[in-house]
Amino acid sequence: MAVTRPRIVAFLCNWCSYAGADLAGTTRIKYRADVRVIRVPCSGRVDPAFILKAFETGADAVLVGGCHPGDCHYVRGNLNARRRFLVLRHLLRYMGIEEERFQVAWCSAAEGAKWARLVNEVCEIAEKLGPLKGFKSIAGELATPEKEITLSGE
Amino acid sequence: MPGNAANSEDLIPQLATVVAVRQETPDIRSLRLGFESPEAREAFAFRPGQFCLVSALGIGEAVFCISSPPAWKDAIEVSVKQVGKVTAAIHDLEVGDRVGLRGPYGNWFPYEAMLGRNVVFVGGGIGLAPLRPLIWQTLSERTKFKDVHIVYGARTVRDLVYTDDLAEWAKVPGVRLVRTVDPGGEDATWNGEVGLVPAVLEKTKPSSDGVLVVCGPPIMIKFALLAATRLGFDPKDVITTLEMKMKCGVGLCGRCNIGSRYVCRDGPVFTLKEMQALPDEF
Amino acid sequence: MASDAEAQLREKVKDLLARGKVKLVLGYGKRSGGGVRPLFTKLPDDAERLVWNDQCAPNLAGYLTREPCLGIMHGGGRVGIVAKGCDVRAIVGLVQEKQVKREAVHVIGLVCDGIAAGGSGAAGVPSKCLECEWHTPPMADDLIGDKAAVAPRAGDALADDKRIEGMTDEERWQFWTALFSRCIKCYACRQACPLCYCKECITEKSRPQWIAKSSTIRGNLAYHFIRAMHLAGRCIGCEECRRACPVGIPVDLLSRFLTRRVEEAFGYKPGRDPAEEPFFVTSKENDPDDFIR
Amino acid sequence: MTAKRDILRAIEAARAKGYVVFAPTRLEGIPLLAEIEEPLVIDFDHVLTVNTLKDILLPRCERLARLDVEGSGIDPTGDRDAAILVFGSRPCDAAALAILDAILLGEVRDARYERRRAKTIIMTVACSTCDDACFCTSMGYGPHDGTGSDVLLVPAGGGYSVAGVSEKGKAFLSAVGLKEDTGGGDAPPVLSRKVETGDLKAWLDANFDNPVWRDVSENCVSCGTCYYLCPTCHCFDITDETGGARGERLRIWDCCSFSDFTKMAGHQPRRGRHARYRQRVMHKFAYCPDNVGKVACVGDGRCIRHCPYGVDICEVLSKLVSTK
Repeated sequence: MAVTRPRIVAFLCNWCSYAGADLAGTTRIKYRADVRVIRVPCSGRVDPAFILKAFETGADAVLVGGCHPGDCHYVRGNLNARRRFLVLRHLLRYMGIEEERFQVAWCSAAEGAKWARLVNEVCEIAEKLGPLKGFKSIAGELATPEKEITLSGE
Repeated sequence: MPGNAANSEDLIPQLATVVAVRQETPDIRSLRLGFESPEAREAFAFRPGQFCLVSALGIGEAVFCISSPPAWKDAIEVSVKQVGKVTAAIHDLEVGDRVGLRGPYGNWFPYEAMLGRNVVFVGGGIGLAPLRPLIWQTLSERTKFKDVHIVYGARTVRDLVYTDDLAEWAKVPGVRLVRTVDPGGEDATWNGEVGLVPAVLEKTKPSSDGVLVVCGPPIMIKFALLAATRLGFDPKDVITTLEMKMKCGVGLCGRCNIGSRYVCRDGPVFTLKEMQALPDEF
Repeated sequence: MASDAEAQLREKVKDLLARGKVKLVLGYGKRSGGGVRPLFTKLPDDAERLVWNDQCAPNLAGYLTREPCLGIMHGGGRVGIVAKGCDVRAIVGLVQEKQVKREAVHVIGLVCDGIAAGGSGAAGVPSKCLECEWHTPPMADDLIGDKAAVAPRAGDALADDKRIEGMTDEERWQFWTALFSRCIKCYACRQACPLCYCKECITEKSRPQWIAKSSTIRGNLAYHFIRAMHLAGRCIGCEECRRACPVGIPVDLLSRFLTRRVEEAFGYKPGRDPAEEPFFVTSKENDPDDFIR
Repeated sequence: MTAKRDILRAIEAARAKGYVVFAPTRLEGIPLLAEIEEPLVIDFDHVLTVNTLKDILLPRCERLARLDVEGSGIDPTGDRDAAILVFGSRPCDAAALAILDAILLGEVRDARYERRRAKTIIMTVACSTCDDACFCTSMGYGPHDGTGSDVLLVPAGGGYSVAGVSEKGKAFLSAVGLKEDTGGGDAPPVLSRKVETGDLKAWLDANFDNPVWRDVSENCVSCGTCYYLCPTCHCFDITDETGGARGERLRIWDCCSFSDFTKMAGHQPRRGRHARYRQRVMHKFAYCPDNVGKVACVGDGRCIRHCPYGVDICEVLSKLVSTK
């Protein structure tokens, strides 16, 4: 069966979520393979331009993983970012992009299982919403061709 | 409207292949660019002083002087200092990669007018690149000139470019080569001068009865021109090649002007006399 | 707006310049062919050329972060500025964000009851003037005008917003792409914005190139999207961007929408108090977090 | 006199012959030159469209080539083949084309501009009104001037007088069945604005470093409005944009008022907005005369009309020449 898989981009804090994703791997927890992880030093490093670029270049959903409040390696990076992310969700909605396509989660280095669950959940959200058409429609010649992945046994 | 094909410009580069890469300094690389066919190289007829535009496809296009002499028939060379987006992408290229190439554009050094005279070449940093083809051409016909004097310097020993060429030039009879590095840029093995290029030029006291060709960073050019004036050179015998931001290379895009002269179209080679008539905006 | 306010203004500016309290006053002068334009008042006698009327739409605060004002302020001098309530909020923003020292500006606040339709290029009555809360500037060294005489304008300042909110996601996307496909990327909105003072704009950055340079819809949307984020919680709604746009795009819609959401969620309003910390450089433990997984 | 309906019929005839037609229309009240499908949407009452013929002949964004980034391919892209009819642009905009021709079709010819120019018919509708920003007469043109047009229509008692100005225009008229019919044109509108620029070139040549440049550029905030709306400004940038392995090389408008226009790595020869504003004035009134023998200004007044901060080129020029 040929299906179009969702494309998820995840920006993960080096000190927590990235290690959490690592833990999920080393403990062999299975989760969807549709996520592309980008490691960042802190969720506070995630500039709205990153999210825009991800959507612009073909992401169907974006997930940011940061430290739980109080755990930030830089004390307040995650909290300052939280304000930004709230506003960004409003902007996405106002522009006509479902805000659910942009997800933020606090996920510690110990929460490998949570990471696996998050990925699966965000994949489901993206599948439910379908491919993000807006940006593809304006990319014109530069639109990334949809890669159809043929899966067997699923 | 009938167009003169030769002068009609559609801004589309041809493809060229990187055939060799040489790391000159920590931030300068020279790329040798080969053509699709011998005919394409033949068609790319240029003279020392002219420039070309090299594209890293998908990143952008930037202007470089052609740093190899026309006599090299197989390929051309450009030397690229990593300073921005396009030059960084060009630095990432490897042998076998392809680039876009457009040119040659601009005017050239007045080689014929230099024949039979004393010649002084003054270069700073990567500013030796446009002089290099001219120096090779001059030395290949060494007997047609009187004294040949080369003053070349860089910030530090590590920043000197074309060190093999410099060694070759020094061996040519009747060539006086003075190398220098900025104060603090010397190392334990350095046997050249220490001092800024314009100062070293003045110290070496070349005969002012000749042609002086200078290229380097903008600030060095300014001081070297002052030095040349103090040494008594006639402004029409002092020649430099200027750099301004360029996009089209052919005088259409409107950004490389100094006064009403376009560096791409009326330059890049100017005499000091011509520059004295231009506003101070370069 | 009474002409005695104009007379008082001239008097005030003349006095400030004559006594050397300020080196320059940014004010409004007559524009050829009607309307007003910024007037750089340097000599006491120039004060006679100042005007104050309901055409005075331009927000002059943007000049504070440019030459010659910057040079004057860096040299320890002071710059005077004629400012309506909305304009003063921009100055407050600049003080909050440490672009301008409070003591380096002399704010001549004017009580304003709204800009006229067609005032200096604005097509209709600026929506900022409908239900304006800032007839009296929140900060001033001198205040000219009669607070009591202000008559609020009737009208729905949020009409556009309600219309957009009422659309489906699909319709909204269509709406914005149609609107921004008109953008010619002249950057008049950015240059006119008193709070777009970055020495190097993200549009000029090339490594990486966050925003496509071209004025294709791709490049335009990226530009307006990022600019809206940069102004969220900072935009004081002066509508200079809308007024400056040569192709009639209401550029302020996005940033004002976001600033209202900031107010709802955090109770923060930009430009009301120079002592307040800017919204995006701080945070609270109990900030809303119900969207976080 | 030729009736308006006959003219609209001629436009229809051109469309039937495959011409793509551009004409003034209104978008939310703003007069814009745009591609039209239907002559009835043409707006005859505006003074001047916000955009210019540049939008058609030197567009704000034009793809030069498709790039295959990974396979290193360059595939030059062409234009639509269709011939173009521009109906209803004003004499000042047509006059600007004569200037652009001199600049872009000189020693080096801009191949793309040349191709588009060759297949475009400019059918100018002369002005019946003007506004206080118009100053074409001061620049040596006029509301009924035919410079740069292929066909000139002059309002005449409710209809139009019709004149083929160029050979191309005459051929077009006979192809679409319009007869030349000159005479009986209404009197041109009288412009209120007058600018004396007698010694301007000499002043500019002698006063590059005059401090007055700082004064006249005070109000300028360095946006690109005046450039982008100017019918003769023509500077451009070349940029690559990519998405994955695909890319395109674009030619886009650029503007001397932007600080990155001349900025190189580590060197900015043109510092300050007064220097950039000076470049704009110099380019139009000194450098273009030096290079192509024409002043690059037609007095269309868009830069005055649309400047958000009231920079007025006429006042600037007067102030310059009166400054010692």
